[in-house]
Amino acid sequence: MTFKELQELVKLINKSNLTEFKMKDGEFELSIRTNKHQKQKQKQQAAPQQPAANAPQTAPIIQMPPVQQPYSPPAPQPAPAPPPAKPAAEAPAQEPPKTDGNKQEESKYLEIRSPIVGTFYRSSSPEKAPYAKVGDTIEVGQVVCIVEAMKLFNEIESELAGKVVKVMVEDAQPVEYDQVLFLIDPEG
Amino acid sequence: MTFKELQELVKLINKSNLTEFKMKDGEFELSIRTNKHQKQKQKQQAAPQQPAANAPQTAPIIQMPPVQQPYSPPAPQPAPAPPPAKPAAEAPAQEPPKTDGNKQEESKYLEIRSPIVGTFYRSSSPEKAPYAKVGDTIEVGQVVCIVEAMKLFNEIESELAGKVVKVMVEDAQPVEYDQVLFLIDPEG
Amino acid sequence: MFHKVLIANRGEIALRIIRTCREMGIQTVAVYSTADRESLHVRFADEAVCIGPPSSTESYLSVPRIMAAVEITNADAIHPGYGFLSENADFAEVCAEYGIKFIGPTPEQIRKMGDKITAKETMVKAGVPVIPGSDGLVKDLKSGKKIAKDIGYPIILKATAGGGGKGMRIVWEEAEFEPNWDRARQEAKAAFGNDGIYIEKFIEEPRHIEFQIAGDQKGKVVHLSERDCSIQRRHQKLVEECPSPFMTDELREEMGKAAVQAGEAIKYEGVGTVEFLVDKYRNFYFMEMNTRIQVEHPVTEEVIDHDLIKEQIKIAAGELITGGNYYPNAHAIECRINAEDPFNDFRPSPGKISSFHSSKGHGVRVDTHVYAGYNIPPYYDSMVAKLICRAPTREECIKKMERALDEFIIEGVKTTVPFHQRLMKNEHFRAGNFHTGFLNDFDLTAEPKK
Amino acid sequence: MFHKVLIANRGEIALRIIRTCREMGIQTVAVYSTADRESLHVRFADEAVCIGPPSSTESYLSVPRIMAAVEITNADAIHPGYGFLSENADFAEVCAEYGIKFIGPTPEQIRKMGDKITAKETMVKAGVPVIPGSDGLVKDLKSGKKIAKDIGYPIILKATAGGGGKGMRIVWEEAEFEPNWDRARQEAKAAFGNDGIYIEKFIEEPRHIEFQIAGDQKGKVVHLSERDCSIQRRHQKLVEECPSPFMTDELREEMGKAAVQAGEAIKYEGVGTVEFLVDKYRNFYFMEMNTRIQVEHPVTEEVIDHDLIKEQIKIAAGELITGGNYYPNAHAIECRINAEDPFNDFRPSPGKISSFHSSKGHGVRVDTHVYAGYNIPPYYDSMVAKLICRAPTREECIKKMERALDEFIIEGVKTTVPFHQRLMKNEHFRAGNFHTGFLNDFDLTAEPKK
Repeated sequence: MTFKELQELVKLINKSNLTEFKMKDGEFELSIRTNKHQKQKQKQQAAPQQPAANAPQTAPIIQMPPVQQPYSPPAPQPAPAPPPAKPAAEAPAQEPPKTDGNKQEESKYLEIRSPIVGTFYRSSSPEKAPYAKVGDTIEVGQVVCIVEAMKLFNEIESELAGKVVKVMVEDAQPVEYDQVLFLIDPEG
Repeated sequence: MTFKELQELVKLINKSNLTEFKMKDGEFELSIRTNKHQKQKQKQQAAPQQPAANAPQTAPIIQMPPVQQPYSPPAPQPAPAPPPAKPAAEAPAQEPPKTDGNKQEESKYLEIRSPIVGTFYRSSSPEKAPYAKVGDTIEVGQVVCIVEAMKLFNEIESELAGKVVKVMVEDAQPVEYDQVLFLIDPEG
Repeated sequence: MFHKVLIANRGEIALRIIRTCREMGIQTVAVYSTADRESLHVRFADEAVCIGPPSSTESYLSVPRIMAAVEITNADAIHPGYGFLSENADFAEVCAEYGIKFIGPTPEQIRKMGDKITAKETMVKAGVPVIPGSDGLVKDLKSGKKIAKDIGYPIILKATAGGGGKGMRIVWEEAEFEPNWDRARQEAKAAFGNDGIYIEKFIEEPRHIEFQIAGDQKGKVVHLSERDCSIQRRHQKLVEECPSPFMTDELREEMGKAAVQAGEAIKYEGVGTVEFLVDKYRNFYFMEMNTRIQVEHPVTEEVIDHDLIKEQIKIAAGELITGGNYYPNAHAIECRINAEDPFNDFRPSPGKISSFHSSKGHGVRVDTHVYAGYNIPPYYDSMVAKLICRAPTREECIKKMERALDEFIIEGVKTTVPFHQRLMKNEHFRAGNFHTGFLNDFDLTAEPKK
Repeated sequence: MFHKVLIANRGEIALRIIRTCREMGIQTVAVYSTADRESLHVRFADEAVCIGPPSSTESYLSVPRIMAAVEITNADAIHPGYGFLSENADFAEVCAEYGIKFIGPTPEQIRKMGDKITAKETMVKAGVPVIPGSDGLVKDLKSGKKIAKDIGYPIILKATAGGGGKGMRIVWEEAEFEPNWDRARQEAKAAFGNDGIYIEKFIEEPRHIEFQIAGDQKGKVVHLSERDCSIQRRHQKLVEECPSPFMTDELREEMGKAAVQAGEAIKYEGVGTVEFLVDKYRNFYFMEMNTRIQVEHPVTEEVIDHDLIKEQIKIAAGELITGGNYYPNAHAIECRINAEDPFNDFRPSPGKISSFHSSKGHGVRVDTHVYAGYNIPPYYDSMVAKLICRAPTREECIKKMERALDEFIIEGVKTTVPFHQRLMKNEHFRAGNFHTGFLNDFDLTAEPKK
């Protein structure tokens, strides 16, 4: 396995809902464990739900699915082993309707969003402590994470002050533009 | 197993509801554990199949105009001198939405409708008096008009009794199936 | 050329005809039942006349009602489409009486091909191969054996009163004739109270391959090559393509010649289709002739680059055919998208289409009368769209069809889209290795192979 | 072949590319700005990454953002579409540095054709005719007269600082040279404070006729015939067709040869377009080369029956061109449907599409990313669909286009559909009698002639 492959594998697993993944190359061993808590899975998919989806009714020719945001694992590919009853093109439409539940709960919080596309890192290196963790109070201009793109490690500074309520993205996960990274309680 | 195969396997398992998957290549070992909560699984599969149910507002691809009924003179033809901003195909769409005003006013009246397609005649010949005119009281079975089709003069008998309130079609004009010919006041 | 054409049909074919008429500068009249008020053919025609209630017999099949619509609109020709009155000789006759051009063959031609026995006799005379068989019922065992020997094994014994496979027995060699003969008669007697039996050649691995022909009013007939319609379910075509993956240049020449002979034999006027069964040895036999435009005509249009409806109208208006035969210059496949549930025995699924998006792009054509918000009425056939793809090669065409099927979105009703998606992935289909019995073995519910 | 292609574009071309990739079994990544969340290219791609806010400079034109999307999705190639970064040599260079295949020519080739002066020099060397003119600014009256005489009248005097027609004067014969020269200089001085003047041959009744070419990585170049794009409004193409109604077989040979020479001169890799001006005497002159796929490429696809995006991807993957030149075997016309109000100076009309129905049927293709309910954002270009018709002859193709335009329904925004409807009825257009100045005289508000 090349490094790039390994990298991709790691990203893939990271993006996934697997709780465990083991592998052995000599005589090949593999052991995968998935997340049992279905609820969490749904939540994770639902959270990213965009305000756009609130835009009440565009009754489109196509029922537009809430667009995949933040970046989520590719829909089932047609090329390798396509589940024919659910082609990639239709896949989004078949996702269960996402609720705005989380959104409402969290609506009193402010969001720090990613200003660029790249890979999200909570700390400057694996040994270091995260820039910001739940419970921390942050100030305007404080670095809260790094988003790496094209080998540049961009320090993301908070434009708001408050207490970190939630970290919305896992470490080393890819993020899109405008994706919510942190929830901040301005009164915290 | 190639990398691609492995990648696919990971995706597959991730999408699935397996809680555990083990494998060994040397002498091939395999162990799979499935999700115990069958209910959840069903739910997840079922929901996507009927997105329509959740979507109350499906606006049609084409906003269907009220269909031209009763039979009306042909829309502007494209052939002879087509008003290009209003081609025949779009013409109906641009008609003002027909209000049900008349309908409401006349709703206490009953309708005699044409049972066939043809040409409507109020009398058996031009010199003769009309079978039925406004103010006449008609009985069930009474001939109220003629609809001519294929040289056959079909006498149309009323299936209701009452006073003629309105004649809806001009003499010698074509009528469609189901087109309203007379309005009848059953209490008249 | 005609001034105004009334289309005595509904659905996609009515819309299809309207399109061509508009391109030819001919005015159009749509007729419709009360169930079809919101159909696109009503909207896109220059005029539309409601002719009756939903029941076909009181609307699209009612000659007086349709003729009355012709009268009040002053149409000078009628296009019957397919189905409904399209092969009704009496209707064609009424049209002639009223001085209205029926766009199609003469009543006599319709009758000649409408009756299977007459059609077969005509073909034999014209030198077109037909399925060999006994001349009517077989007298007894001995004459049966002789007939079977003359025809050549395998043969099939069929009950004259039969149907649904009952009383049908395939005999592979002479030694098996007697026991099968006895059992076929017993079965027929038991099932139908009639033990009359006739014999036919048994066609091994039959393919349904038909030839599109066109003939003008002076008796010139040409063919426009074949369509392979072997993908059928209970004799309903589901997929058609051209060229046939089973075709060879030689076979096309032979079959095309036979198809032209069939047309010439009755001085056929209009566009029509000569249907053949082709066995695994590439012997071909006349089955029947359809004296009208067919559902699957776009397959031919896409590979020869001509509009068949236009040709049909031109022929009806008296134009003569100047060219020769036409040969495919691309590959085209048509998938019929029906409102049926392929996972429930193709049960019809009428109802309201909640969302609709038709596939688009290079080499993709969708013929349909539906749209989002349209209500598929339960009164007529379940076809909601024809998805036609065209590409330089069959392989590319299949890939394009896969893409187009993935892109085709129709919600609110079940459709045969998933069936076609699986079919396109089937290795036998991809290899062009199929015959009319193919779907009997094709397990739809299984995961498709890669 | 590539494993995964990222499409660095939006709208119909992104969707167009996704379709071909799917047919080729290549995975796709769409990138999008927050204004395009609901665009179909986002929906139909296998993966989609939001890369920035609506502003193009921070999204579709941002190299770092697009490269970051490549990184997180592991795409191995980028298709730039047209516009945006498609002719950006620096972007192509960054792709190369990152080991990502840029589907298009090399940075060097882009640069060579991107700079007009270098391009013209290269063409002169390659023996491709260019518009004759002075070598830079004209010194004085005397040398101006000499240059004009050498080039041959009519000539045009242009202010080096000019634009918008100011300081431009056409001179038809030598006797008129001096007064025009004086006035041109005065005007230029007054308007731009710079009286530098250069001379060019004046092209009478110029037609914009371009040749599609394709070159492989070994330097083999072929042409795929022409497209006539003379129907323009302020240098914006509105209608394109193939064959050009002005074309002759001889001229096609000559121009095709020149186009291939142009490509060979820079060993052009990929698909590209060599644009020429053709005067009323059928002299042709190189204008510029577009080193990318063009908006109007479907016109060529329809007449040569090949998928140009597929060819483009195959070439980028290193496949070699085996065939020769391609010639049209049908007639195709494309109308660009823009969200603009043709009755109000083509003012853009962004907003929500309330209802949408695309034309369908034999020989009709619609490439579009919009649908009912789609909101046309005001940030990008106004093209909402390309309507392409194909028929055996130009006359039939125009009639088909008329029908297809009548059938095209888009409500909620103004579009150029009525413009095209009138154009199709214009007798000069129908006669093929038009040049790039045609729309200056074409009165849209007048009732069209029959």
